[in-house]
Amino acid sequence: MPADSRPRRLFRAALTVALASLIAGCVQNPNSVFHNRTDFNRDVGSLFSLLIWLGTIVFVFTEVMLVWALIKYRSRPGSPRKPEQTHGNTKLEILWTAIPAVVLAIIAVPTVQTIFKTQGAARADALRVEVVGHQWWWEFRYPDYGVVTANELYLPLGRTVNFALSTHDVIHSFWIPALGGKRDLVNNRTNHLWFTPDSTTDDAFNGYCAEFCGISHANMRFRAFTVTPEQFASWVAHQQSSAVFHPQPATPATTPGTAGAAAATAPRTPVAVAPAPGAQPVPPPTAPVQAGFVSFPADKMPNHAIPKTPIPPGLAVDTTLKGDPARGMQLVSTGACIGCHTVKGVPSMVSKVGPDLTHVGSRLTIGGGLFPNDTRHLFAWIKNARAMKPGIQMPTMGKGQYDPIVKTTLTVGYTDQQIADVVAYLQALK
Amino acid sequence: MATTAHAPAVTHGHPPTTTGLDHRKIAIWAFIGSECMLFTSLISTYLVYKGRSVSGPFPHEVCNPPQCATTLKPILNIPITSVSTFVLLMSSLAMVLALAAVENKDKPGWAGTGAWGRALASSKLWLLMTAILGATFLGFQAYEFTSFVHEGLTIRQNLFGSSFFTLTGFHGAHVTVGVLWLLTLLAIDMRRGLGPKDALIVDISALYWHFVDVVWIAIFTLVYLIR
Amino acid sequence: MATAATAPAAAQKGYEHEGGIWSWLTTVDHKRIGALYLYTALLWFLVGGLEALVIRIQLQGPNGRFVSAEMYNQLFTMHGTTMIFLVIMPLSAAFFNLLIPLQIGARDVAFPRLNAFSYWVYLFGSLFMNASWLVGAAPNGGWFGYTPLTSTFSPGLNIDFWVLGLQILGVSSLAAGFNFITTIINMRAPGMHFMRMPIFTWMAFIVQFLLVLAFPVITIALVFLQFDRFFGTQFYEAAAGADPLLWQHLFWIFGHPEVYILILPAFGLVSEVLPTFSRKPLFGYPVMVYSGMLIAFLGFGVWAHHMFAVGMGPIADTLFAVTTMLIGIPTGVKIFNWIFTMWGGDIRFTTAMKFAIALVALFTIGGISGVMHASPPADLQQTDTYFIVAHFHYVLFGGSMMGLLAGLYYYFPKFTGRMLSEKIGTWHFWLTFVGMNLTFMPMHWSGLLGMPRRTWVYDAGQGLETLNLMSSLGAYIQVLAVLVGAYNVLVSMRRGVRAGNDPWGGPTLEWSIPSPPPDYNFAAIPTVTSRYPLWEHHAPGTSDIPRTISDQRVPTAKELGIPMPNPSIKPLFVALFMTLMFACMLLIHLGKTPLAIAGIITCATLMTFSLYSWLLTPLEDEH
Amino acid sequence: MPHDTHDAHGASHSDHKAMGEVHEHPSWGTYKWVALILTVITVIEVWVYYIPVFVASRLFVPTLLIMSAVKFAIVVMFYMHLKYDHKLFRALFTGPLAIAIVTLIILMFLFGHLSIHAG
Ligand code: HEA
Ligand code: HEA
Ligand code: CUA
Ligand SMILES: [Cu+2]
Repeated sequence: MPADSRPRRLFRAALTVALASLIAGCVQNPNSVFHNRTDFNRDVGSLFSLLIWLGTIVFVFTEVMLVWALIKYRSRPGSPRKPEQTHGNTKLEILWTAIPAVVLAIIAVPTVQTIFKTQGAARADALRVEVVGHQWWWEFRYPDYGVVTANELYLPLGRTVNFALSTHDVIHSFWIPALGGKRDLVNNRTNHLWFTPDSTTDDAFNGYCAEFCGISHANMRFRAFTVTPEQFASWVAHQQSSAVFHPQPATPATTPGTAGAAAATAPRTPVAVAPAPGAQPVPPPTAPVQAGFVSFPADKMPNHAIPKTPIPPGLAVDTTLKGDPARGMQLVSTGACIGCHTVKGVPSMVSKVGPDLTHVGSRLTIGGGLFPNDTRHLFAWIKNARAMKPGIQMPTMGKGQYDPIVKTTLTVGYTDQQIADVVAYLQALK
Repeated sequence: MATTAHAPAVTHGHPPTTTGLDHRKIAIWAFIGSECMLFTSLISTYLVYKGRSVSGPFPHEVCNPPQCATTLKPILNIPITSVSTFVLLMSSLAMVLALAAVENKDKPGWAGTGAWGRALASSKLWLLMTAILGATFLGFQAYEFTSFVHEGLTIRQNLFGSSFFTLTGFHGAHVTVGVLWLLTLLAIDMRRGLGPKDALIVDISALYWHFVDVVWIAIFTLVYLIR
Repeated sequence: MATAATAPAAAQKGYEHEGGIWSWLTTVDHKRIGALYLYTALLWFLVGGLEALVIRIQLQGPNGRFVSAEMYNQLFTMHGTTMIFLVIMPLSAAFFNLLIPLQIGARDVAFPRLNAFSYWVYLFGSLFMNASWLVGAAPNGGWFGYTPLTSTFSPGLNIDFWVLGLQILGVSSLAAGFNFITTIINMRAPGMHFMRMPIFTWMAFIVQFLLVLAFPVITIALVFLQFDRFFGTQFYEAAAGADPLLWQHLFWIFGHPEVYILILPAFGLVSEVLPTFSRKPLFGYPVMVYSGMLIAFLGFGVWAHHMFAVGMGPIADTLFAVTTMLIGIPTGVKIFNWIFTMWGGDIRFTTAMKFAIALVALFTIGGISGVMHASPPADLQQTDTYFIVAHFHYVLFGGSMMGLLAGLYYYFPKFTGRMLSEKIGTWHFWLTFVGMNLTFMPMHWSGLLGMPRRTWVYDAGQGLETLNLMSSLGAYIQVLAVLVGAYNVLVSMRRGVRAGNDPWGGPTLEWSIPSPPPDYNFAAIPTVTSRYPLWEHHAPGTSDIPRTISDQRVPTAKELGIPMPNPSIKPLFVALFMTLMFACMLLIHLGKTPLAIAGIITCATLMTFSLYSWLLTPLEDEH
Repeated sequence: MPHDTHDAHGASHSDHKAMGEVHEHPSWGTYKWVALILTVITVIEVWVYYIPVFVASRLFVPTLLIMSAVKFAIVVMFYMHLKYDHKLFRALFTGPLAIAIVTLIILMFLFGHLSIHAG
């Protein structure tokens, strides 16, 4: 039956080509594991290409032999009804025990070398970052600087970063495909992972939770930003400062979208990806204390780093409302928010249950990297976070909203205007 | 076909087993092999968690305030457990004697004719003895468990409590099944008498019983004696 | 020389099983139990496949909203659990049941009633597990249920169903394991020493040891989890100092042998199919046997390769990497021996043969990606991504499933007395083959391009759209394939061509007796003098036995004076009460502890009672 | 033990030669010695437990393990008459036991209760 072999042959050929072009093709991809931007990924990458090449050779060899046998020895009219009854061949069998053994040895040696290299101690001068996993967001602490932030990681270019990974609740796994990883965050253990972003420019990378950790496991993402050491220093200084908003008369804000160098220094309004018609970003009422680099410039965010999760249908967002940050601050610092969040400088806001909000306005994403940090999404988030991200602790706040966890419709809660106030305040927390 | 030609006779009755052994005996040994893995998992867990409990009581260590609310003594009672270990070992002796008595039922006087000889030849006596010793062991275990609970060690108390009670509880459950099994055999013995043709079923229960005993030998050392 | 002695060879027409539901409920006949396993497992395959289908619909495009996140988690958990515990294992069990006694020339298994018990436990356990859908609380912790997510952090009934369900199913596998070990050791026909045993029986034999040694470990791990959930023990309670890696180690000490439990029966089936349709004996039989043993043995020493990301340290990583790679060697030997079985043969591409060849081709792919995972630094970039999903579907679908489908086409005539249609079978094969590859091949890329597994959604613009669309299209093709296959089974069961004793010209004893075999299998127990007794009489792959059906009746056991075990309902009752006993535990979490205790005690009493009544009833009448 | 089911086809069972024989079980004489040894070892075990110097020494754990292994072995060999029984049973028991022990030891290493010290 020749019909049997042709598709198989085509299939095989396609596979070979595909496999061979794997590395080349994959590097184009934003989250590919084949990016050579850290020492870690270079080590893994060279091991990986060895694996892929040897794997491809073994694959092609085996399948060619198989298909060859199928074609050559297919039953044809006149072929013997009783072919020669061979029972085995010791020499051949030794051969195909030995060859795979050799192939495996070729794999094993660099494997072991790389194990010991990548798991050795990190350089003493490495930047220490403590990663704490929470259902379903990331807490990042820079113990050397006293900085605590969430879901956005800033890494200085060229400096080794040594992560100390631990978890607050269940097991998570820390993974930035294009930079390195992954390592699990395991209870009662502190795991380590280090790499040096030495071959990249300032850029934004997607990070994921890679161990199933409950209902919103898929929604536990983060961003890593590689920035110059100077920018990093500036960012750290800014993060160390207390909340920058104090209820004072509003000062005129810079217009959003200031491009170029200005964007890096001036306060910045995050760019909404697809703003609702008529959406007006609320101008930040105060200027940040820290001049200079305070966050990765939004307009340099590559497309793949901008989250595109849709807002659930039926969650109405009114971005035309103009919020008053002072009123917002009142609401936040006396309302339910104090149960979970910290805002440095606001005495009532010291809880560590949720992400630290001190500089939330300077972040580019919210909700565990799930949504862009713009008015529309922030509004929706405050109104009904549980509808936007299943299973989370952050309660539904909007009056009349349906809370999918408690399974009731709220009769009390924030009005749209109040939500706009809260949003204005949060956005002011640059 | 060659053989259809001279139409072989139908094989009547049960064909002999390949090895000449009884199915049940092979099955019980396979079962015992499997039980090795079961108890290994339990023992491993106990050992893995040794020294990891964050609060007392502890097996061998004294715990003083402030680690513990009050001073806690080491909780394992070695003298008592040594006695119960001895009891279980002796039950194994009784068990082999029960099997010997059943196997030799058809040879009156095989063990001698004196009172001791007659006693040795009584399968009922040794089955009962084994069951009683097993039950005694269980009694000791019940005592141990209750006194631990009084001293504040429950299965919920700490990792030691959880892994200790589960391990020894599983062993105790095996002893319980063994005692029921022995009593069943005893009942059969009373009703119709066990003879050499029943040696196999007694042998099987004996293998189970001894296995439960060797598990305890391991537990006694690994849990009670080694600190 | 084989004594393939039966009543006149082609006489099966008059032979009918006694019918009626009751006869099925009480059956202790290994062939009927095998058929029950087969059909039940095929039904669960539809369910597990349906779950996969919904997964694929959800993932067809970015940010899908076809199902909710919670539903998605239940779906993949139940899909994995169903496919492994309710489909592949019982399908293998179906073949163990049907084939082991026939291949070794026995009249039944060693413990026929225990065999029935195994099936009933499986059936009730699978129903229990899936009853969770009805109360809207299907398990949602992934098929390996890592703690503490499944202990402290999952308050609902979901994980309870999973824990208890797996406990129940474990009993079934263990009971079957002891039964088949005994059967194979002790019921081989005269002359069939171990090195003459058919290769499927060999692989089945090895698998039984894996079962009885691996299942106790997960049983204990589950007991801990069950105690934590129901009685407040602390085994997995991080706050009490517990180490969640304990669960992972115990699970994978079971879990890796488990994957060989899933593949070796398929290897065995393929090793039967390839020789018949190549008209050549299996190449290197002894090496095939030893490699099977070696795979199984090494399989106990590689478990932590599922845990390279947990931070075990370089020494442990090295140890487990090396042992894992070693397994590639005996497996490779198998692959090459299969190819050389065909080499120089006279290959007939029947449907069974096509599926068997597909196993050789596709398992190799999965095996090679397995070796890639075995390198820990590289695995850090692979683990918990779709690259792993690709690996295990290639070995599980491309390996186990393909092998079992080969076995289905090859042995269906033996089960039912009728042939599956080759024409529909060809469609079934090609749709499966194309659909399968289209589904799982792109997953290699989605994984390496950064798609974590077990994610309800992926975002747009990550370069994953096309790949996922391909996977989903592949799944839709597989739906067609499954429908075609199901149609084939349903139609052929009634209207298929009647099979003679030996429709394919097979070499081993099972082909010497009528299809379906009479309840006593062999009128005279054959004496075996070689590995391929039937091929001493006819050229390999041909059959001397006419396919025509004579009207001659196959005599009954009674007429022949062969003692047969009595049917018994007791195994079913014991299984039922045992399942109910476990089910009663759920009441504890519904706040009805006294009721639960009462229920458990009642069921335990009834179970013990039924068990005694079973054990004290002789298997057969006095004769 | 009755072995009325002797292999009728012994000739063809080359790998089962000498199987299925009736094995002499040990007798009361052996049993009582075994019991005595078990008791004595148990007494020694408990005794050394109460010698603080010994407990503190590096020999304590190995000694206890060896004593326990000896007890284990003689119960299995004599009371479970594995020494006298079919070699099949030996395989059925020692194989799983070996896997179990190796698994336990690996677990001890993995959880840091045992470690390899260079030199
Ligand atoms: C049928 C089941 C089955 C089988 C047979 C295998 C076989 C193998 N598996 Fe797989 N595996 C699974 C089912 C299976 N696996 C499942 C279900 C998971 C995921 C569990 C989960 O996380 O949900 C998994 C996960 C898994 C992992 C963990 C990955 C991770 O989570 O990070 C690893 C790591 O080493 C691995 C390795 C292997 C290896 C080396 C083999 C080897 O046995 C393969 C050997 C075969 C070959 C190598 C091919 C043939 C050989 C030749 C042609 C010779 C020449 C070859 C060479 C020289 C390389 N598997
Ligand atoms: C042998 C085992 C086996 C088999 C055969 C399959 C078969 C399939 N599997 Fe897999 N799968 C697993 C074992 C298996 N799987 C395991 C162990 C996991 C891991 C789970 C976990 O992470 O915990 C997994 C996970 C898994 C995932 C990853 C989910 C995730 O990580 O988020 C996906 C995604 O596409 C997937 C898809 C499929 C598909 C499309 C098929 C197809 O081949 C299915 C084809 C079948 C059909 C399409 C059925 C057709 C149905 C009908 C015709 C219905 C008609 C019936 C009625 C009306 C009753 N599976
Ligand atoms: Cu956190 Cu998945
Ligand atoms: Cu594995």
